[in-house]
Order: sequence, then structure tokens, then C-alpha cells
Amino acid sequence: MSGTTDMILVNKDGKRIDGRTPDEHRDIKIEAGVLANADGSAYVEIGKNKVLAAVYGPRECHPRHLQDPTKAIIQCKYNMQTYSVSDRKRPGTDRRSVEISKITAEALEKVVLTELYPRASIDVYIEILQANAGTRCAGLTAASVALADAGIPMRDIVPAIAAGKADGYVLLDLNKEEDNFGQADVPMAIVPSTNEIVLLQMDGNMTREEFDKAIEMGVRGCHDVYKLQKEALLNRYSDGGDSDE
Amino acid sequence: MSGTTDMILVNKDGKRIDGRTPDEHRDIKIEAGVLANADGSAYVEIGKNKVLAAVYGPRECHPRHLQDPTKAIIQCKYNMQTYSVSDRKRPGTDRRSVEISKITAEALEKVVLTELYPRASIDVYIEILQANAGTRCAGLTAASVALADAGIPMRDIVPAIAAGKADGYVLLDLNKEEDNFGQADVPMAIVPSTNEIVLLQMDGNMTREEFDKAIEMGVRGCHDVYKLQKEALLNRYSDGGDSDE
Amino acid sequence: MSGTTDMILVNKDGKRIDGRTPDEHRDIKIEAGVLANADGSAYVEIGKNKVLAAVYGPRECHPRHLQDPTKAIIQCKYNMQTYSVSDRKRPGTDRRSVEISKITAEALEKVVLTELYPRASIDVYIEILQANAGTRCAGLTAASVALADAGIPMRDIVPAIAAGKADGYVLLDLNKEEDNFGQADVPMAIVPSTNEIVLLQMDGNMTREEFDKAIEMGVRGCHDVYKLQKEALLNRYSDGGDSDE
Amino acid sequence: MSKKIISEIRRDHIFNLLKEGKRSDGRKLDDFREIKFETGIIESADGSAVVEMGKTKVTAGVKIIPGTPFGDTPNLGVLTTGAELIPLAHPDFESGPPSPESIELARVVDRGIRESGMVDMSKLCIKEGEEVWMCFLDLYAINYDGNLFDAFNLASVLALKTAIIPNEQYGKGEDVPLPITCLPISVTSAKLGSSLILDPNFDEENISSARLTVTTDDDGNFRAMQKGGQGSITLDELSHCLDMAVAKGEEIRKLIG
Amino acid sequence: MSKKIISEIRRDHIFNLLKEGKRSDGRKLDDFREIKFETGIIESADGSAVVEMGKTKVTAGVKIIPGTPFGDTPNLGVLTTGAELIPLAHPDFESGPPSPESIELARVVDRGIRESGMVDMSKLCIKEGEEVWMCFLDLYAINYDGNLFDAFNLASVLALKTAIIPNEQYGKGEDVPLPITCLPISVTSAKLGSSLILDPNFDEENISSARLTVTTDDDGNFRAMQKGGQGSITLDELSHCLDMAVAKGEEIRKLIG
Amino acid sequence: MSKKIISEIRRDHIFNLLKEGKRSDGRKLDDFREIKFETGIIESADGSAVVEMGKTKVTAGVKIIPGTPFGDTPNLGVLTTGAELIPLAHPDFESGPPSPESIELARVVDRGIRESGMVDMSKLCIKEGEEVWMCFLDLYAINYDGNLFDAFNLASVLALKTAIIPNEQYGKGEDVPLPITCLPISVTSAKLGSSLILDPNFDEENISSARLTVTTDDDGNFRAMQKGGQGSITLDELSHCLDMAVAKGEEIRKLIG
Repeated sequence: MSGTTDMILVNKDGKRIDGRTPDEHRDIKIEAGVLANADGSAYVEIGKNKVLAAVYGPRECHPRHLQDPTKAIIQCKYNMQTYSVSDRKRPGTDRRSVEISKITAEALEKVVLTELYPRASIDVYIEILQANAGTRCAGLTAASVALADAGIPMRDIVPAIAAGKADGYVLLDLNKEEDNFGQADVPMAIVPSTNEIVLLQMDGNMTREEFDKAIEMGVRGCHDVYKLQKEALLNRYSDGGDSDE
Repeated sequence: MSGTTDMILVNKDGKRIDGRTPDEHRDIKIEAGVLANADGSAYVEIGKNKVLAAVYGPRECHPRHLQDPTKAIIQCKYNMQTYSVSDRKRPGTDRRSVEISKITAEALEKVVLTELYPRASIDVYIEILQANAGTRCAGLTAASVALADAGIPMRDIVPAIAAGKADGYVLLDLNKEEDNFGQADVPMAIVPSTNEIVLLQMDGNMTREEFDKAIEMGVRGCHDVYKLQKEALLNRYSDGGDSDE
Repeated sequence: MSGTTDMILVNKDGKRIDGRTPDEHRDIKIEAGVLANADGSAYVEIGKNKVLAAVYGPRECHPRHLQDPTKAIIQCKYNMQTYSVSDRKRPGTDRRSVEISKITAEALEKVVLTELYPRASIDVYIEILQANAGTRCAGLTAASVALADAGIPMRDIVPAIAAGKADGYVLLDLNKEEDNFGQADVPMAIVPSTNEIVLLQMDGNMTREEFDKAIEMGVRGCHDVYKLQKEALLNRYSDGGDSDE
Repeated sequence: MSKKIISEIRRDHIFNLLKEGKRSDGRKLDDFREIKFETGIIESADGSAVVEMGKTKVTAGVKIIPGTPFGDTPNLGVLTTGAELIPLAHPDFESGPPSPESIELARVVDRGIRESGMVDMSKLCIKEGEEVWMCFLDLYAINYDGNLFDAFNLASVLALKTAIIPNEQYGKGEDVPLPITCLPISVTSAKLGSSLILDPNFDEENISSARLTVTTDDDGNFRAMQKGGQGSITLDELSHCLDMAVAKGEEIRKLIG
Repeated sequence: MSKKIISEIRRDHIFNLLKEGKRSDGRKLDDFREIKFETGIIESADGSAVVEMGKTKVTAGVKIIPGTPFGDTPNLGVLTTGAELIPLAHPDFESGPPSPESIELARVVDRGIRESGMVDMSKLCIKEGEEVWMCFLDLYAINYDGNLFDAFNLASVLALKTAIIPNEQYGKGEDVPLPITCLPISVTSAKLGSSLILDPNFDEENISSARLTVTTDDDGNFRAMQKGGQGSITLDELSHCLDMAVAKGEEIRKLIG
Repeated sequence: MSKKIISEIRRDHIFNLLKEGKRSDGRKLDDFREIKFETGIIESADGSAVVEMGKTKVTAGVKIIPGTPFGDTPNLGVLTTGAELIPLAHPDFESGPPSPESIELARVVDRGIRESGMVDMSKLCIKEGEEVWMCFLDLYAINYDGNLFDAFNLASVLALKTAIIPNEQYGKGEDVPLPITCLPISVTSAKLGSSLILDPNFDEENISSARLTVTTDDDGNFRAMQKGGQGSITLDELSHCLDMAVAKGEEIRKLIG
């Protein structure tokens, strides 16, 4: 967020460097049921982000001391592949991944009927194949579809998207340049049926007015993502989704 | 110990750079019962050393394979905080900490009635907030008070102090400069009621005569520390020590 | 293998730099029962390689989740000591050691009657005291003798040796220079009674013809090693091998 | 922090009081516990502070050391933040590598400081591309009774605010204060049932469904936020949290100003 | 990969079919499953490929970065190969440090590429003794249904074959293709009872007693081999594996050529 | 080393003999077991030794490598000591990161060598502040039957005493012996009941309540000490240990001199 640049990120006509309007998200592609072994899976592209999510479970919980006798626990592992970013990432878990894994699992807890599976674990794996600003939202969006694809009972599906600020404008779904040289980033995820927020982070600099606008934009963006999530799941079932099992 | 310097550590009048006589320890402050959560705790200052100790237990022993069916085990963790020394210490356990933790636990075993708590663990945590030569003795001194504060039955309280040698003189309780540029360091701890030694290390260069003198000085120093330990515990109970539980 | 050199590794008369003919192995010394604590042990020298192997077991299998209810598992740990090579090796397990440990354990599985000891573990430790090309073969050769020395029922003893290629010649048992500057290395191990292959690796560049010749040479070399393994075990028992228990 | 157990009775008691707008320790919903602090407590650190919020007690220390800048910011100093939930502070804390909880704490505190520009990193350049000052900010929980986010944030701000660049120690002239531009203050709301409270203690934290930490700068603008917990917050609740964070942030800023 | 369980019935079925020279998925003993591949799938990588062999799916990516050469090879580039058996790919795969299986996979693939001289390392020197190109080849199992050795090898070869040295990014002139001299292809035989089959799927792999991976170069010469598994192979079986590796290697090389 | 089990009968036997001033293997209280040693056993090391004390057997090796000095000692060489209790040596030893026992062993041995000034570190400077010789001393237990402290110390002293600085290998002239000033010898007393014995074997070590390792230099002065174990030692016992350490130290020094 703290980068500075001479680059004009939003021009006089309110157009962004990739031609989008401020409240327009990047192209989004969602596909459900893309992996044969996983109980559920999804592939998501948001702009140049490419993300795979897989769900295994409900299954026996390891390590056992994490078992909850009243409900299933959701364990999430977000992982950036080494070549997904411009500087090679070292393999293995870093602090950023740990944080994202934690808040992603927490966001999913709200909608999964974990109480149906005491002592079990529902394991969510998110692999970032290519990163271009917005991977945590793309990952959560994919994970949510993968959970539904796994047939795990859910109250709703969770869509996620970021709003933010660049060149002084509040914008939806920042791309890499806007993220690097902008002034704020607000990744968020909601429960669409109630607009409750299940994931929210913010960093940068925003007035209350700007932030309110970002949230409004983000909620609308989430609903757009939600529509595409549902379409992906519909396609999955109409295509005879269990073909590769 | 192997440092060399032109600095005069003991002057013609037998005074040390901080004004002490050879057999004088630094100012010592001991306070018992300083932490709300711990079963027992103590804060110790010896010169510029600042040390916290906490005791949890007797409680269930983890990892379980360490359980002893005949008695409680004492597990000690000595930790230097990153900013306690002039060069920042990297967080996490290093080899020096492992050694000090081991000999500290062994020194405490002698006085704690571990046989009363088969299979249990008594966990001792020593945090070095500020280090200035003598942290292992300050830590053990604090741990001993914390054990008593926790109400754990003990045969006696263990005081610890170092003797040493600098500028050719045998000295009590070396400060940082004496430790860096001196010729020997002899940290020790005793059971005051019997003068038995429960911790003893030595490094440097000492004749038998010098060493005997150091031990004699150290034993006396330990008794001084012991007096302050008992006062701290008395204060704790007369102050209505359980106020912060 | 990819090294290049002006050094003549095989001269016009077909002699190698250490005076050997192409199909001649280095001096080999094998001694069984060299360690007092281990259930079985062996010391092997092949040229300048010096290798110790110890066997503990069959004993309880740790970690328990590796237990096999139908048979014992063989766990092998190959370790290069820090000063065994010209550049000091960092202590601890590296990727090469993990691979060699894995294929060594697999090679031994074929001959050990593991089915006699369900749920148990047979632990094989190989320590490389000095390395000079060929340590994995020396290690497996030693481990095999240590297993026999431990009295563990076996179908046969496994000998190992490498064939290879240098200066265009197919050679038996490459030394350090031939390994560094040669064109191929083929470590192998067999069950002597049937000539079945239980370990085989190859790297470098070989035609089918060369490779066939290398295998032929290697099989013969293995039989030579086998003879020395049996002699070592005979010596062990005729010397009253249990003297140091 | 994995297994937080609190008795049913205590839980019911807290919830019953909350229905009447009260808390078990007598506080109002938007009250913090008494805040005590002291700076300069550790002479071996270049800046340090201890903060107490009720029985929660934490320390922060800063070591400032010359080092190599990152390739993409050759003229900027470096800030590194670590948080340790040492077992001395609570029976649930364990030795070992940093837990996800401690990593989240360190990263959220770091974000508030970094994004607010509290420390003027451009003034920490010694020689562009070669040498800059590196600030190592380390946080320790000493006694844990809830709301480590705000306690760690406050201790960090106090330690940095009073920190000295040790020029003398490295033969670089006179010691000077670390260049500070503003005081980012985090205020954490916890959601218990349908109530929002500030500065949750251990028991309240354990039975809360969601958490929102909001860090504001001197102008009351937002610099960092982090929602946590397995529950959700509504848009109205979010708005209330923001209001409280601005108001209470200003109050705390005055307290330490 | 430790506990590979397959029902007795399925096991017997596979063995019964093998006695008649058939496989449970209709393949002949020396058939590979259908191979699909695509290159350039990851723009952030300097070379990338995805390979499917039946339901086994893997990706490979190469990052090419300037770095310091090893002391004993001052004028040669560096190749580093890693393989990750991520838990997304199979219920038996676990998070954590590399397993012996993943280490063996990476090392065998690496050996084939290195020993064949596929990448001309002497052309990766930027300044002798100071700077060379370092190729980081990373492999991920995406869906595991047997024969990762050959799938990883093929994906690696495809990713390297299509990789670009990013001269521009580092101000070193124009981008050029990574210098490739040949296409090392590995062919893995599995021994089930007395049958030798190619490209084993998960079930076949689980009940196989031994495995032989043979990597050949463009001339059909041998560049790397690795026997695995707790069983043995006879000299006749070895000969047959070599024949198949040469024949099938040539076929696959044509497929991707 | 955590669970050392020895039968009640064996224990009683040892204690009964001690009451008569005897030991189960016929030694007197202050006898060492037979010491055998050999140096130069590992050609790939720059110095090496194997030491046997009864059935306890250890090896030591030194590698001497040019490296960068520490900032605060720019003209001194560096000594690093590691000890490995490899599982080959005893059924109680486990693979993995160094145990507290192995760390203590390495540190006590290191202290004796370092504090005695055995190796003249000032002669290991190649170029002040830039390059010095670094001595990596690595110790391995080969067969463990008690008293690793003294066995490791003796093997270390022998390996260093016979070590060569490999000038030739690094193009720095002729090889020369490592500069040695004295021979620090450690002597370990174990306390069993009220008896003090030297060179305890495995059984004796297991039932001892305390341990004192005392390292003396050529003049019989003290250079390092370490008390271990959960018991205590009286001031009289301390005095006796010191007497024995000086006397036996001299004896051993002569043996290897």
C-alpha cells in the first residue's frame, strides 16, 4: 500500500489502467469439480489470479487433540506455489500464509453446518497457481465452491472480493498495480443471504466516507461473485459432475 | 572470560568499578507473586539484571512420555528476550538456553518434594527481560521463590549467585565488565540449610586456592540472597498476597 | 558425473590410476560384531571408504503409526559424518541421505523375514566415517552383515557394489576420481542366490551395450563382496563373537 | 489458545448481564479496563514499554540496528514485528514455534504501525541501497487476560514513540529519537450474542463470536482492520465498531500523548 | 503415501487380469494412459507445463533468477528441483516437510535432466565466478493416480523446453529461450507378480513389488535409472524394462517434440 | 537418555559393593577403565581420534576451514563444537535435533578447550577482520557405556593436538600443525549414595545422584567445571572431586602426552 508512483491509475474519464470502471470487477471464471480425488474442488480465475481449492472431509481429525466433541473443525491451508509470483517464493509456510489460512477458515465456519459432524475435520486446501492481487479473496471464493461441491451442508455460499483505493478513488477489486501503488485495500467476504461480514481486513488510509463506500462496493461485488459461484455449481451438476469419480 | 582490556576492574583500594568491595553483591530486589495467572511467580533484579519467573503446576505432564510414575518432573524453560542484550538476540531457543534450562531444573529437583506428585509436571518459566551478567543465578533465585509462592512443598529455598575473578582478585557477583574482561566465573547455588551445592559451573582460570576462596564467598553470597528470598515471601503473604487471584 | 578433466583415468594398458584392472574392485575389509550395544554391527572399508553399520531390533516400532500388523518394517538411517568428506558436511539429514536411506531399506526388505515380527521395527543405522565414492554400496554391504550378526532370519545376505564408466571404459567400483570425472555410475545390489537386483541406480551416459556390461561386471563384483561378507560372519562366530556382550 | 473452556454458569452470567447492558466486572460496554503504562523500562532496548489493561500485561521492546535495505526500497528503513505468547503468561500458551494466534497478533499490530506511517521510514536511510536502520519490535505477553491486540498495539506505539536511534553505539554521531509522525491506536470490539463490547477480558473473549480490530491515526482515519472469530458482523455492527474505534482511539491517544 | 490400502477383491481382480495379459482399465501391459499436456499456463513462471496421464495431473514451473555459481563450477548455471506432494492432490498426502517419497521423486527427475545435459548449463553463465542463471524447477502433484515419476519428468521437460531466460526483467538484454540440447524421457515399469507394466495407476502402484524408472536421451542412451520398492527384479526383467523404456521414450519424445 | 532403567537387583549389588569401597567391574573408586586411543584415523578430517574407555567408544574429528571472524574478535580464529548421540551408539539414543544432553556435552567440552586456551586462536588469523581459520570439532558417540564427558574431552584434545592447518588445500603455503598450548583434561566424578567414583559406566551413571566434571590445564589449574544431576554435593565432596580431578588429570595427560 505504501508504494508511490507517477503512474496514473484512474484517468480523467474514471477509467482504470485495465479499462475497468471503478465499480467493475475483473473477469471471473469459476469451475466446480475439477479434481478427481478431492471430495470437492473448484478452480477460480479472477483477472490473472489462478487458484485451485480442494476439500477433503468430513474425515477423522488429525492431530487428534484438535478434535471438538460438539462439531467438526475447519482446517485451511493456503499455499502460494513458488512460481506464482514475480520473485520466486520459497517453498513452505510463511507468516502471511498462516494468517490467511486462519481468517479463511474462520470465514467458512459461519456457513458450514459443522455441528453435524462432531469430532471430524473438514480440510480445505487452497493453492495459488498464479498471483496478481486478490488471492485471498479468490481462494476463499474457490474454497466455498469446493465445499458445496463436496456436498457438505452449508447455510450459504461465501463470496469474497476486495475493494480499495487508488489515485484517491474508491475502486472494486484492485489489480496488481492498483494494489502496489494505491492507498488502501479492503478484502472482504459476506454471507449473501444476510450481508453479514465473515472476513474483513483493511490496510492503507481511508476516511470513514471512503471506507463506507468501499464496503458498499464490496458487498455488491460479493453478490456478483456469488452469482458466478452458483452458476459454476449448477454447471457442475448439469454436466453430470460425478463423471470423474 | 577470554577478553582482555586495559580497564582497571579493581583499584588499589580494592574497590570495583561500580564501587563495590570484592565480597559485595550488587543491589538485589526480589518480589514474589507478581503475575496473576501463574500458580507462583517472582521478579528479581540483581544489578541491571531483570528477571521474571513463573511456575505452573503440579499439572498434567506433557509430553506424556516424560511422565515419571514415582514423582513429578520439573521442566524448566529459560528464555532471553530479544531486547535483553546489547546485540538483539534472535527469538527462539538456542544451545546456551537449553543448557541453562537443564541445570536449573536439576538444581531445583533437590529441594522440591516431587515424590508427592507422581506423573505430574512442575513447569518453571524464566524470562530474562534485561541481562547484565549473572542471569542464570538471577533466574534460579527467582524460580525458587516462584515455586514457594506456588505453595509447592519444598525442603528449602535455593539461592544462587556467582563468584569469579577479575584483575587477579576473587570477586563476588561479577558485573558485565568483570564478566567480559575477567579471568573466571563460578555460578553456584546451594541448599542453605546444609550448604550442599546444587548448581556449579566454572570457566576461566583459577588455582585451587582461588577457587576455594570463590566457593567460600559464593556460599556466603547465597546466604545473603536467601535472606532476601525469605523476606520477599514474607512480604507476599503479609501483603495479602492472594489479592490478585 | 558431469565433471571433465585432462586426467587419464585408464591408461593404454587398461590400468586405472590406482593400478586396478577395469573389473577389479578396491581392497575390501569387512568385520562383523564391532559394537557392544547394537544387536548386530559391522565395519566395512572399501578403498578409502570407512563405514559402520548397526542394527537394533526387532523392537517396538516408533513412531507407532508406521507399525505394520503383518510384518516388521525396516527403518534405515544413512548418515555422513561431518568430517567424512573434503568439504565439511553440515550435521543433520539432507535430501541425499533421505534418498539413500529409503533405497537401502527397500533393498534389505527382500531378504529379511520381516513377516516373523509383526508390528516390530528393525532399525538399521549406517554411519559414513570417511567417504571416497561408493558409500551407499559400502553402507548396504555393512548393513547386511550387521543384520546377520544380529541373528535376524534372512533369506540371503545382500552385497552391493557400483559399476561405472570412465575414459570410455566400463569399470568396476569407481574410486573418487573416476566418479568425479567419469561418465557414468551404476550402484547396485543383488540377492546372490538368484542374482535378483534389489538396488539399482544409474546416472551419466551409457549405451545399452555398455550398461549390459556394467551390470555383468557388477553382478560378478557383488559375488566377490558376498564372499567377504560370509567370511566376516564366519570369523565373528569362530572368534567367539559374543565376547563383548 | 486452542481449548478455551469456561463454565456454563459463568457464560450464562456474562450473557445475562449483557442483556441489561452490563459487564461482569462492572464496566460499560464501551469501557476499557484501567490502562497503566510505563516506558523506558528496559535499558538494553532502544525503546521499551510495559502496558497493563486490567490483568492483561504485555511488554514491547525495540532494537534498532544498521542493516541492508530491501532491494525494492533502497532508501527506506525496515520494521519487523514479532509477538510471543510465552507460557509464563497463561496456562494455555505453549513453548515452540509461533502459533497462528501470535502470528496474527504480530501482523495486525505491524500493519497498523506500517500503514499509518507512524515511523518515518524515509528518515531511517543511512546510505541508500547499502545501509538503513532496521527496527526490530518484539512483543511479549506477560499475563494474558484478554485483548492482546490492543495491549500489544499500545505497548508498541509507546516503545517506538520513546525509542532512540543508537547513532553513538555505531559511531554515527549523536543519538536521536526515532522519527515519529503519528500515534496509531487500535480498538478491538468483541461480539457476544448481539452485544458489542470493547476491550474484552479473557472470559468475554472466549465466548465472543467475532472480533473486529480497528486502527485509526491522529485524524481518526482508518489505517488497519482485522475481523477475527468464527462469527459474523452485520453492516450496522460494523458501523458501530468504527464509531467506537474513532472515539476510544482518540481517548487513548490523549492518555499517552 | 505410507498406508496404501486396496481391497483384496480389487487386488485379486488386477492380478487375475494380468495373468491374461490385461489391465483393469483395458490397457495393454506396455500402454501409457492418454497423455495430455499444455505449456505456458503460468505467466508468472519463466516456463510452465501441466501434464495429465489419465487422472494423474501435475504441474511444473521454472523460475530463472540471477545468482552466485558454486565455487567448483564458476561458469555453470544452477538447477534446483523440488517436488511437492500437496494434500490437495490425494487424501494420503500431508502438509509439512518433504517426505522421503517427494525427495526421491525430485532427485530422480533432477538426475535425468542433469545427466542428460538437457539444459546447456555452460550457456547460463553471466559473469564467470560471479553471476549465473539459477533455474528453480518446482513440481506439484495436483491429482495423484499413480506414476508421478513419469508425469513429473514430462512436465519438467516441457516447462524447461518452453522456458525463457528473463534477460529483460534484469536489464540484461532481450529474452531468449533456455538453451535445450535434448529431451530426456523417463519410463517407469512396475512389477506386479511376474508381470511388468508401464505407467502404473494408483491401484497398480500399490500392489506392485518393485519399480524401475529409466530415463533415456534423444539417442536412446541411458541417462538415469532408479529401482524402487521392496521387491526385486531379475536380470531378464531388467532387460525387458530397458527395451520398453527406449521404445516408449521415443514415442513420448515424438509426442511432445 | 531420558528413561534409564536398571534392575533393582543390579542397583543393590552396585551399592552394596560401594559400601565396601568396591565397584562391580573390580575397579577402585578412583580408577578409570582402560583407556585406548588412536589418532589420524580419518584421512578426510584435518585431525581425528578415536577413544575407548572400557566399552564407551567415541570419535572426534576436526575440519579447519577459512571463514569470516566474529565482529568483536577480528583477529581470532573460531572454534565450534558439536556432539552427536547417534542411535547407532545406544538403544536410548534417537535421531533428530540435538538433545539437551548432547548440547550440554558439547558445551562442557568446548568450555574446557576454549577456557584453557588449548588452541592459540590468535595464530589462526589469516587476514584481520576478513579471514580466519575456523575449527569445526565434531564428536560422535559410537558405543555408549557411560562417561561421555571425559571420553569426548579426551578425543577432542587428541584430535586437535594432531590436527593440521590445511594451508596447501587453500593455496596458503605449507601445512602446519594447529598451534596447541596445553592439554585440558576433564575428570568426571559421579556420586552414588555417599560414594564418589570416577569414570562411571552406564549402570553407575544411571543410579548416580550427581555428577561433577572438572577440567584442569597442564598446571593443574581449573579451567571448566559442570555439576549435573538432580542431587547435590557437599563442600567436602567438592574438595575430594577437585583433588581427584587434578591427580587423575595429570595421569591422563601423561598417557596421551
